[in-house]
Amino acid sequence: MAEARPAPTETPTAPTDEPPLSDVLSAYRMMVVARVMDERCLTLQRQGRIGFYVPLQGQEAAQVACGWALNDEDWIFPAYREMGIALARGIPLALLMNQFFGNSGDELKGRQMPNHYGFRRFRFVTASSPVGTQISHAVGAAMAARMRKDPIVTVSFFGDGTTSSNDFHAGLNFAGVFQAPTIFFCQNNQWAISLPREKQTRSATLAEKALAYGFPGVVVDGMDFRAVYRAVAEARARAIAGDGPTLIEAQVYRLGPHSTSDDPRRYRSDAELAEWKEKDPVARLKHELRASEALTEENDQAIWEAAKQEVARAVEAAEKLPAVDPLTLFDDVYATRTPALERQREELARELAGAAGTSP
Amino acid sequence: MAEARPAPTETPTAPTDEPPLSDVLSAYRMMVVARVMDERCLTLQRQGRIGFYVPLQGQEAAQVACGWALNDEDWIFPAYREMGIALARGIPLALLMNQFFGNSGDELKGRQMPNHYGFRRFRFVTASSPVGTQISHAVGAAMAARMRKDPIVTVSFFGDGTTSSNDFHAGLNFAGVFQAPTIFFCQNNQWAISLPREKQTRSATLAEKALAYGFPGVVVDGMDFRAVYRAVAEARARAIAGDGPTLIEAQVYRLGPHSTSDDPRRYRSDAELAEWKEKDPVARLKHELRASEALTEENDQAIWEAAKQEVARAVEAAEKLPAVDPLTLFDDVYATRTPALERQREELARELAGAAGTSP
Amino acid sequence: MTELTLVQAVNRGLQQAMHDDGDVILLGEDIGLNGGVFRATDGLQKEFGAERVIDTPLSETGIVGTAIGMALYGLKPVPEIQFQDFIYPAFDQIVSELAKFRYRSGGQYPCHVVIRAPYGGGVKGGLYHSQSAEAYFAHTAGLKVVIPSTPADAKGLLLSSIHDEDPVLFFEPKRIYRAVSGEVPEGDYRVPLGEARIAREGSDLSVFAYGAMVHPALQAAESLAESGPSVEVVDLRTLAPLDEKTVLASVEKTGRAVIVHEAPRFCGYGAELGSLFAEKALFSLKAPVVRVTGFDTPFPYALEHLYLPNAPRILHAIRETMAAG
Amino acid sequence: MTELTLVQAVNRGLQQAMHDDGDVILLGEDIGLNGGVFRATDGLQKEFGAERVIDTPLSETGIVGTAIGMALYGLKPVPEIQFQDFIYPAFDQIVSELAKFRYRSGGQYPCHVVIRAPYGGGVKGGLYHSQSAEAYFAHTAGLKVVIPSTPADAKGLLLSSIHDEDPVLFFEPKRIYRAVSGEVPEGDYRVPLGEARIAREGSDLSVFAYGAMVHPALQAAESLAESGPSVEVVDLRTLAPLDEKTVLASVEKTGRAVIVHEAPRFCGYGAELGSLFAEKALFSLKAPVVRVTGFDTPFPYALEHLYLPNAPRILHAIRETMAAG
Ligand SMILES: Cc1ncc(C[n+]2csc(CCOP(=O)(O)OP(=O)(O)O)c2C)c(N)n1
Ligand SMILES: Cc1ncc(C[n+]2csc(CCOP(=O)(O)OP(=O)(O)O)c2C)c(N)n1
Ligand SMILES: [Mg+2]
Ligand SMILES: [Mg+2]
Repeated sequence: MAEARPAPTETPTAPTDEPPLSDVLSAYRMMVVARVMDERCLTLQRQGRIGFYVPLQGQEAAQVACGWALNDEDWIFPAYREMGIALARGIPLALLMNQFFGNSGDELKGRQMPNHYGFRRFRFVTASSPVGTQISHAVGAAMAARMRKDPIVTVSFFGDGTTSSNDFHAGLNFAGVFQAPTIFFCQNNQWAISLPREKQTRSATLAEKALAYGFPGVVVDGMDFRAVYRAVAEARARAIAGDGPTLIEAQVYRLGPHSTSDDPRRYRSDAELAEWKEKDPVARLKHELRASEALTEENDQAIWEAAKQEVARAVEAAEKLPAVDPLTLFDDVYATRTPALERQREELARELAGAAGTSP
Repeated sequence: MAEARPAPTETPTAPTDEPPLSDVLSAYRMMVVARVMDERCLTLQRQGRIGFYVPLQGQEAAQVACGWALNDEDWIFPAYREMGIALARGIPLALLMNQFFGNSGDELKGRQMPNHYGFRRFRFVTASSPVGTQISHAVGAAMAARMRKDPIVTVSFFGDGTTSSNDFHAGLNFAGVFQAPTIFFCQNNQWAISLPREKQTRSATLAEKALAYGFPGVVVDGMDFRAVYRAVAEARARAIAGDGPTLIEAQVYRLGPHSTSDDPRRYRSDAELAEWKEKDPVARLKHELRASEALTEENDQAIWEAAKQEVARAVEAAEKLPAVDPLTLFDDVYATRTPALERQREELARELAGAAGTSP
Repeated sequence: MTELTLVQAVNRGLQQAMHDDGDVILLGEDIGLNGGVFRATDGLQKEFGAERVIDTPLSETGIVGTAIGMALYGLKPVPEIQFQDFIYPAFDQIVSELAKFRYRSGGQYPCHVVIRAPYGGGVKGGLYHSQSAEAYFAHTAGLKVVIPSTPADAKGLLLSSIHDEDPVLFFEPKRIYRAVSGEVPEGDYRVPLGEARIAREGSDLSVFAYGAMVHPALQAAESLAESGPSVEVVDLRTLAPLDEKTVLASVEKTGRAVIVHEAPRFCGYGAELGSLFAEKALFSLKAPVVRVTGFDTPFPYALEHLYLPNAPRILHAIRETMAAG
Repeated sequence: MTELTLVQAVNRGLQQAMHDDGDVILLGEDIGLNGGVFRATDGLQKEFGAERVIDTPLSETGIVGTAIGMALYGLKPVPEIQFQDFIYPAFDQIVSELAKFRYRSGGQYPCHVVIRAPYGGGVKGGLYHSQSAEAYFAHTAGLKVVIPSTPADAKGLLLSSIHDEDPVLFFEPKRIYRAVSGEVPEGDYRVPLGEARIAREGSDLSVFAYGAMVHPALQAAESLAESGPSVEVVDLRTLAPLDEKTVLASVEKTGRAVIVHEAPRFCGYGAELGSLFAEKALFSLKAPVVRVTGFDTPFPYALEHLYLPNAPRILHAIRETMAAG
């Protein structure tokens, strides 16, 4: 009879990589774009120009660093709060903005709420809303990639709350058993809507949940760009070497509301928010770059200005695009429309042509 | 950044209780009854007299000891392989046998396959087949009991394979968060049908999965009656004291087939079986009782003889009972039959009375 | 009587039940301090404490599983699923356990849980905040399925559900949570389960609807009040067990049926009604039955307004049906 | 041609697909060394290796979730669910993810997974080894649902499913896994999806059935061959998308319909057929539609023989329908 206890936290092994300084500067630029996008989209939603929005403020460093440490061929399985990753993959702002507007330029054909995008050519899988489901997808894709001998990893993104989901359990267990080349990137932003981290689960850290599945779990300061980069690079190297999966818990904070439908003042204190605002990852990286003299105050202002203009252009372009074609409603349910869908489509076409139609 | 690792297994704290010797002798008697029942039921199934059977050989000590360490007011949430617990709760053989036959004496009204029984007055909840679902029920019942200030615990029973289920994850997580007075009693019998334990999950032990939920997990030799008794008594004391749940992994072995539908020779070796047969928990307890002179060879023979007679009587009685009343088919879907069920019932009644009926 | 919105009526129903019966407890995601994402449980944790209004971890499996355990022990849990679209992780617990506990135990273990969930479209929620999943549950023997369309019914049916002995899936039309308001009786007001409501009497054609769809059905019927045929609107209220008597009486009277729901048509709840008419009212039918429903696609986002049935479509179906015989 | 049982035909279908296409992989509980609890995958791990015939941990969520991931990457996974009754832990993955991936991504991510599961009663399996859950999936836009009734169709429909582009739920009538055998073509034999089969021609009445129920339907029809009405038996084979054309043509020809399935009646698959007739063939109907189905209860154990539709009940329904008009 033996009682298992978590081991005391350990200092990590030496980093496998350090990002070059020029890279860090580009990453900083990207974090600024994410921040500007975020502010702008919150405004667009308030103005009723887009229907909904999920901000990522506080999580920019974690996401961009993670994206930075990955290879373009790696597959991303995001949740709905992953604009930092999207930008790090090189997904153009225009594509994101069109998705937010659900217009005719939206590659998802206006099928989903804002933030639930995905772009196959960027190996960025289309997100859904039910939390956690992407986790086991990433495991399956990793197993498939290994079967095909593709030297890539898959990465799933999810929050602290999502560690309670069925797919967290199933996905991590399968990954352990099959030693899938995958990384579980958990952004612990301390809240799942109104539920604080400590009421989500009683484990001391989320990372230690990996023990239950027989592979390493690491905690990393998610406000620290370089620390996240190292953790991801190391996990990626392990996976590629055939040494299996890693769970990374990036400790961050959701500085904004859960979404534009949420009012965080109902459940958390201003003091807590203020405390975490001190750790703003964008400000922190700026400070580091300034300290190392890689960035001047003028450069920084130029970076912000450029970001604002880029975002403004994307909004303007998106607003000019026409609405999505109504008859696309019936596409992509199946590879080809069934006879019933053809009929329903004709019915709608008739209705739109003037005559009111019965549905199906 | 810190990597969490399982702590080395520890020697347990001192036992809170030791069962008195007379108790151990009664427990031994019960284990013999379970063994005899098991053999007899396997035969009944081969002869086509009952439809199906799930044997428990190899798990008798773990179950009876667990039952022994509990209070009669505690609630049991069994899986389908728990006859040892059923006997330890004082459930009469006749009730079990009637359930196996699905006859008019079956308190479940012939609704379920053999082994999926339950008896409210024994606080032994009716089992289902989908694995794991009982785990979160036990957690909810424990929370309810605490609300009512009833000084009891609930215990869920499940196998090694079931640690992969959704409800294992949800149930243990809720129990940790709400500090539910419950015990998770996992009988690791090394196999989930044809899947060996090491392919079920990559964690070193199943017990250490408790860490992921912030409460203790203990490994115990499930072939050792006294060790199991101590582990359960300790877990029960913790729960009653308000110190929350415990996961107990009792390491046992499934000496028989998974069920009467299974042929274990397809997936495991005779050598492995032979090795574990050496550790037969019934033989082991007999040996201990003989060594301590609590049992003589004649007493032992009398115990086996009595068990055989008791089982034979139960079979005989069950076979004499008439079949279950066909019209009970429509009861207990709801508290009262709906109009549609009334109609369907009348239809069946007419059909049984001679005229063929259409169903619904 | 007080004038309340539908979501307020739900809130008052819960409050009443908790006040009258200490065994009633609520559990779910964000229902405590936050009062639920739609505020259906607003103020209840403050009033009844965190032991009876429980914020749970993010697991519908766990929410329903623990609720079942509580019910087995004798409490009356009323779990909330934040959106009906997120009920699927609990599907096994609902279909395998909740629905079958009483039956499989030979009546020893009733299992009375009332699962509340907002359902349906009209809030620009896209695929995962708009679904109408009632047919899955209506097809599951052992469950009752209830959907109110007015504030008074929301309170009255909810209280009846909580005081029922069987498991109830109580689906709330989120689209009209605030868009519809009306007089709601005070106190322990109950509307019996299993009884449809004639929302509007008529003699030429019957429209069958439930939840949010009752309102466009009424609109369509009203728009014909002067000139057109006389349209009856039947609000089903309890989908399972169905009030066959009221439904059949209506179609036998009018001889024409239009069925409305938001869910996709194929194998949707409307199929049961149409089939019932073909079985038990065939010779009363003067015209083919018509279903006005969501399309056989997942629920869209940008084109939601084209997906959902509305008064013009119902009107069109009424006219077609009148013309057909 | 070889004489095979239905389960052997499934096995040969899988073998053929794996042989012809290296992207086809199997995963599930006990499917490897053990060959599946019904031996549907017998010998396949030996032939194709443990990387392509994968024994998984006990989690249907994980089985379907990882299969979806594999499909997104480009493989053609064919997961097995040991009994259809255990598909519910995967319900969220099936309904929220598998069914909607192509749609929600605007066509970027097709997600082609074929989920195999034995379904139905007749094996004394009680509540949890006997269910017929087809209606849940048929109601879910984005999924195809296929159920064979003969060994040749089992192989031919399975191969078509595996080479289709959409997700398919392939349900196998376990009751006739061994009870039915027949000639099965060798090689890459395919039976197209979406086409019902006239299992027996007739002119007075149409019986609609699928899976194991096709056989008692045929028996009932045959028993009337000499004296009684001429009965057509339509084997649906693909439940979704339904072959409306064949089904409507049959009922328009005969004017009478009896629908048979094992699942409970209420909101079962038969409801869609009955409703379809009330909508699109009303004026052809000479008699009320009758459904011969399981009762509206959970599936029983000791009384299973009374629960399941059988030839005498179908015969009775045929006679009643003939008498009614
Ligand atoms: C299965 C499911 N249940 C409930 C929800 C509603 N919901 C959306 S986000 C969320 C909280 C998620 O928290 P976390 O995983 O920490 O991610 P975060 O939003 O903090 O990034 C909840 C409960 C959902 N999307 N899916
Ligand atoms: C959800 C679900 N999936 C599959 C099955 C089929 N099945 C029955 S028992 C079993 C193995 C269970 O193994 P374990 O938990 O170790 O318990 P044991 O049978 O060894 O006591 C499986 C896969 C099931 N009952 N439920
Ligand atoms: Mg969070
Ligand atoms: Mg086991």
